[in-house]
Amino acid sequence: MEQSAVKGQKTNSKSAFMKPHIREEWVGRVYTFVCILVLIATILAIVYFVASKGLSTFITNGVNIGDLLTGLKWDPEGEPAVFGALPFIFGSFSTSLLAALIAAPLGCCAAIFMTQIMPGAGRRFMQPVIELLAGIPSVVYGFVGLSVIVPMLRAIFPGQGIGILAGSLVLAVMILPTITSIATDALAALPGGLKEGSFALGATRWQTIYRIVLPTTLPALLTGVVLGMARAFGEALAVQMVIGNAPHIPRSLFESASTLTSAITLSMGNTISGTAHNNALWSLALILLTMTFIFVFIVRVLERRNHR
Amino acid sequence: MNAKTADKVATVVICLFAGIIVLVLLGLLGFILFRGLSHISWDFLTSAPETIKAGGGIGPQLFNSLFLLVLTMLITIPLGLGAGIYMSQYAKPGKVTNSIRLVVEVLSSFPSIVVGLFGLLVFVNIMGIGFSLFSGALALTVFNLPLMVRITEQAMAGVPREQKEASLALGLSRWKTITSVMLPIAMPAIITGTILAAGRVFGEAAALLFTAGMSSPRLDFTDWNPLSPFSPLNPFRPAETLAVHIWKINSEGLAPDAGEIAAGASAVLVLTVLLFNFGARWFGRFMHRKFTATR
Amino acid sequence: MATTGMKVKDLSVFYGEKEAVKKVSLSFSPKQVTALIGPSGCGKSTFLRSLNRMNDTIGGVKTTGEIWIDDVNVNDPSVDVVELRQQIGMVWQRPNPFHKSIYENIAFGPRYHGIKNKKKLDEIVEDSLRRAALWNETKDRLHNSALALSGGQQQRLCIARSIAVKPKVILMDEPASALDPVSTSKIEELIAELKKEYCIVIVTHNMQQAARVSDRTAFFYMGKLIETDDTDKMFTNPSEKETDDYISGRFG
Amino acid sequence: MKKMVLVVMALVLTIGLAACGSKNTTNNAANNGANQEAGTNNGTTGGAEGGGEELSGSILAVGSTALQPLVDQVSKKFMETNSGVTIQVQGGGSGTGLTQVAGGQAQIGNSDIFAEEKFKDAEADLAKDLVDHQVAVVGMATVVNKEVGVDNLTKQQLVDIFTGKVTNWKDVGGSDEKITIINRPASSGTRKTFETYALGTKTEDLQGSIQEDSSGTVKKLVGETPGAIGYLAFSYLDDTVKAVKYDGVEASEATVVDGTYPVWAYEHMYTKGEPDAATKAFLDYMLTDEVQNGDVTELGYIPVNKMTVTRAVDGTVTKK
Repeated sequence: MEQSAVKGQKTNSKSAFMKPHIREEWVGRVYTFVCILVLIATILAIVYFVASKGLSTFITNGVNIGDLLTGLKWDPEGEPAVFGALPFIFGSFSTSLLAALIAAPLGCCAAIFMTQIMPGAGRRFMQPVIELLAGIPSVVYGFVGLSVIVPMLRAIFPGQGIGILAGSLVLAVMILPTITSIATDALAALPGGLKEGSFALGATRWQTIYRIVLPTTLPALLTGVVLGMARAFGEALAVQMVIGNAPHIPRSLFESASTLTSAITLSMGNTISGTAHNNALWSLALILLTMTFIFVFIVRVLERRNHR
Repeated sequence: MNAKTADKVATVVICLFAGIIVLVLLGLLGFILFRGLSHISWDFLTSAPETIKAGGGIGPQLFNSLFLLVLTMLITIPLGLGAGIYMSQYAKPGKVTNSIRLVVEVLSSFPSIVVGLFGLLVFVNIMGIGFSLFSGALALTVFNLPLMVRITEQAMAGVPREQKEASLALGLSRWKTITSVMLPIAMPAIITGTILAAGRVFGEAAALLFTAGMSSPRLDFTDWNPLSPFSPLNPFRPAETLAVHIWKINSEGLAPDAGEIAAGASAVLVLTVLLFNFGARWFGRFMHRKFTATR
Repeated sequence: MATTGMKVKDLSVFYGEKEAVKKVSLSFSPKQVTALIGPSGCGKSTFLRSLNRMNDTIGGVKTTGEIWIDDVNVNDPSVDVVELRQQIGMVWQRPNPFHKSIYENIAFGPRYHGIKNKKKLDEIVEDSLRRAALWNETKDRLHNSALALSGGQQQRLCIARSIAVKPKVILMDEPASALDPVSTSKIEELIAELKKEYCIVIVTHNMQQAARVSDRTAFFYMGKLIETDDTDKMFTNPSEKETDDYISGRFG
Repeated sequence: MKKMVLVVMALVLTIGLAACGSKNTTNNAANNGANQEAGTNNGTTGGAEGGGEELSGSILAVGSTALQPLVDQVSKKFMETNSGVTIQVQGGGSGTGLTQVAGGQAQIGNSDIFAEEKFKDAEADLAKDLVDHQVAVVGMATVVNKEVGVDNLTKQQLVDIFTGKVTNWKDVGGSDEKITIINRPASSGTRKTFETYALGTKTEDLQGSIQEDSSGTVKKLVGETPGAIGYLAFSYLDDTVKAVKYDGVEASEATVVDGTYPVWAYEHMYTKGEPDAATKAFLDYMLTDEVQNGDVTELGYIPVNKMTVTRAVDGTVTKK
C-alpha cells in the first residue's frame, strides 16, 4: 500500500494482509446490508403476496375493478356473488376521519399544554399517561368499547349504540398518542426566540400560540393527524367489536356499518383460500395497502413543505 | 372580548382538554383494573386454563407471551439495528432510500391480520415451521422490524454530527465510529423505543392466531431442555399468548367464569405494559445519566 | 518526528452545482501555524474540512485538485481514508468530547490503533493531557465523565484527544470562538506550544487571534484565495486591496 | 383421576383398535360410571400402558373455533395414553382448517359445515379428496333479548324477521320494540346452518343489522341490546339471553336427538384421503362412548351416536 511510507505506527505492519480496519468496515457494511436486504425482502414478499392474491379477484374471478370499488352491494356467498366494496371504503374513511376529528383537537391541546402552559409537570405527568394509551392492546380497547362506549351511546342516542361513532370514539383514544407525541415534538422543536419575540411585543400567551406557534408548526401537526388516521385505517380487532359490521352505508352514526379491516378480520378465517370470497377479501387488503401508501405519501408531502 | 380574556379562556379550554385526556385514561385503567384486579392471585397467574370448569388460570399464556416477546426481540433487535444503521449511515440519499423509508412506514401501520395470514402461508406452510412460537415471532418481526428500523434511524440521526466527525478524524473506521461512539449516544432513545415497541408485541393478537396458534400443549415446567417437545423453552411448539387467550375467551369462552378470566387477564396485560412503560422511562433515564452525567 | 507539511494544488470543492472553494493552491509548512481568515461563507471551513476528507461524510460534495501530505495525494480515491485521518488531527468550533470518561476520550484512539498495553495507554493519556495543559486539573478525576468539564477544559481535552494518536497535522476550525476570554488565551498558549512539533492550520474569525498565534496567514474571499503571506506582513502591509479592507474592518 | 382416565383410555384404545370400524365398544357402562367419580381408584398403570401396538406420529388439527375446545380436551387425554403421538389443535376458522387439510399442511381439518359447501368455484375438486368424520352434533337456538316478550317463533316469522319484512316485535306477538338483528358474517358456518335449517332460505345482510363472528360477542349483544335477536349454539346458552321455541318445539338436546328440532349441524373432522394409523386411532377415540358421553356432553355438544336421525350433505334427513 502506498500509505505505508508515511505510516508512523506499527499497527499497519499487517498491511500485506487485509488491514483490520478495512476488514472491520467490510464486516459492518455486509452485516447492515444483509439486514436491509432482509427488510426489503420482507416488504417485497408481503406486497407481492397481497397484490397477487388481491388481483386474482379481477383476473381469475373476473370481477370488474370498477364494480368492486364503486359497488354498493356485498353479497359474497350469494348466487351470483356480488362484490361491491364501497360500503367498506366509506366506513373506513368515515371512521378514521371522524376519529381524527375527535383526536386532533384533544391531541394538539395536550401538546400545547405540555409544551407551552405547564412544560415541567405536563411532560413529567402527561407524557407517560399518553404513551400508556399506546401500549394498551387493541383487544382490550375493543372489549372496553363494547362494555362501556356502546351501552353509553345506546342510552344517550337512538339506535343500538353500535356504529361509526362508537368505532370512531375507540379509534380516537387509540390514535391520540400518535397525534400528541408528534405535535409535542414539533412544538418543542420550535426555536425559543420566536416565542420570546412575540411575548416581548406584548402579545398574550394565547395570541402567541394562535398567531405564531400554531401556524409555524401546522405542517407537523397535520403530519401527526394523517399518521393517526393511517393507524385508525389499519386497526381491526377493536373496531370490529363495536362497529356492527353490516355491509351497508349507514344512514346515521349509530347504525351498524363496516370497515375494510373489520370485513377482512370477520371473514378471513371462515373462507377457503382460492375461492372468490377469499380473493375478494384480499382485494380489500390490497385497497387497504394502497390507501396506507397514499396516507404515507401525504405525510411525506407535508413534511417536505415543513422543511422548506 | 379583549386579548386578556381570550388568553384566559383559551388556557382554561386547553387545560380542560388535557384534563379530559387524563380522565379518559384513568377511567380506562380504572375500569380494566377494577374489574380484573380482584381476580388476580398467585394461583391465577400460575395455573393452567380450564375449558369448561371455573377457576382456570393463565400461567402458560403469561409465560408464552413473555417467551414470545424475548424470541421476537432476539430476531428483531439485531436486524432492526443493522437496517436502521444502514439507512442512517450507509444508504446514499436518493429515490431508493426514500422509497424504502416510505414502505417501511406503510408496513408498520399495516393491519396485523394480513400479516398473520402472510405468516400462515410463508412461515407456517411454505417454510414448514408449523404453528409455533417461532412462526409467531417471525410474523411479529414483520411489523416490529419497520418500527425498530425507524427508531434506530431516528436515534442515530439525533447523534450530533461533531461526535461522528471527531471519531472519524481520529482515524477510526466508520463501523467502529458507529458502534463505539454513535450507538452509545443513541442507545437511550433506542432502548426507550424498543421497550415501547415491545408493549405492542405483548398485546398483539390477530397476527398470532394464524402463526403461534391458539392452543398450548401440556407444558412440563420441570423440563428445561429446549429440544424436548413439552419443554416450555422449545421455540417450535405452538403457544397461545395472553392477548390471544383474552380474544379466545371473549369470543368462544365456555367456562362459567370466562368474563372474570378475561377481565383478570386484561388487567395482567395492562399491568405488564404499564411495567414496560415505566421500565422504559426509568432505563432510558438511567442510560442517559450514565452516559452524560458527572456521576 | 512530525516534520511533514501539506501542499494543496488547485483544490475546488462543489456543493452540488455551487463551487464553494475555487482552485485554491496553498502550502502549509511544518512547525508553523497557518491562519485562514475571511468573512463568513468565504469557503475557509470547507477548505479546511477537505484537507482530511471530512467533507466525504456529507452527501453531495465533490472535490477536485490535489492535496499532498508527504508523497500521498489525499484526494486520490485509492487512499485509505481511515489511515489518512489518523495523521491529520482535527478540532472543532464547539468542544465535542465523546460521551465517555476523560481517560477514555484520550485512550480511545490509540487503543483502536493497536496499543492495548494498559501502562502504555496510561502514559499516552498523561502525556497528551500534559501537553494540552489539562493534566493538573483532571488527574484526580480521569474516570469521570468528560461532559462535566467546563467548555474551555473540554476544548483542551479535544486537542489532547487529537494529539494522542500522534498526527502530523492538526486542523482547527475556530477552536476558541465558543469560549470565554480566559479559556481562549489558554487555547492560544497551547497552540503556540504545539506548533513546536506539529503543522497547524487554524480557521479563525478573530483577526487579533490570527495575528497573535499564526506565522502565516491566508485570506479567503468568495471561495478564492486572495492572498497568503507571513502574518506580520499581511497585517501591516497587505498587497491586495480586499485583504486590506477586510483587515481594517471595512467589510465582513 | 388422571391415572384412572389413562387406564380407561388404554383399554378403550385397545378395544377400539381391535374392533376397527365398529363404533360401539363393549365397555360403555364401565366407562361412563368411572368417568366422573372414580377418582380414588389409582389403578395399576404399568400393564395398561400401550396395550395395543405402539402408535407414533404427530397430528395437526386446525380449524373451527367452535370445535377447538372439544378436540383440544380430547387430544390431551389421548396423548396421556399414547405418549408417542403429539396432537396440536389450532383455531383459525373452518375455512382455514379446510384449506390447511386440503393443502396437506394439517392432518385434520375441523369444520362446522360440510366441505362441499365451502369448496366452490375453482376449488370444488378439492372437496372430493377429503374424508368426512362427524364427531359431534351442535344444536343452535334462536335467542332473543329477555325484554321482547316472545317465547315462540314460527319458521315464517323468523324468515320475516331475518329478511326485514317484520321490524317490530309487536308484529310477532311481543312488546312494542324495534327488532335488532345480531347476525353472523356471510362466511360463517353457524349462519349457514341457521339459514339452511331454520329459515330454509338465504338472507342478505340488512341495513342496520349487526354481524359478529364470535359467540361470546353475540351473546353479550343480544343480552344487552333491547329488541335483539340472534342465534347461539346450545353450549353458550345461559340466563342472560332467552332461547325461543322454533315452531313450538323447544330447543334442547332431546328434541335434536329425536329429530323434531331441525336446527343443528354436524361438527366435522376432515382428513385428506384415508387417515394414517395415529390419526385414525385418534378419530376413532373421538367416537368412543367414553368421549361422546363424557367430553362431548360436558362441553355442550350432542353425541353423534345418540342421534336417531342422520343428515346428508344436501340436507335430507333420514331416520336411522
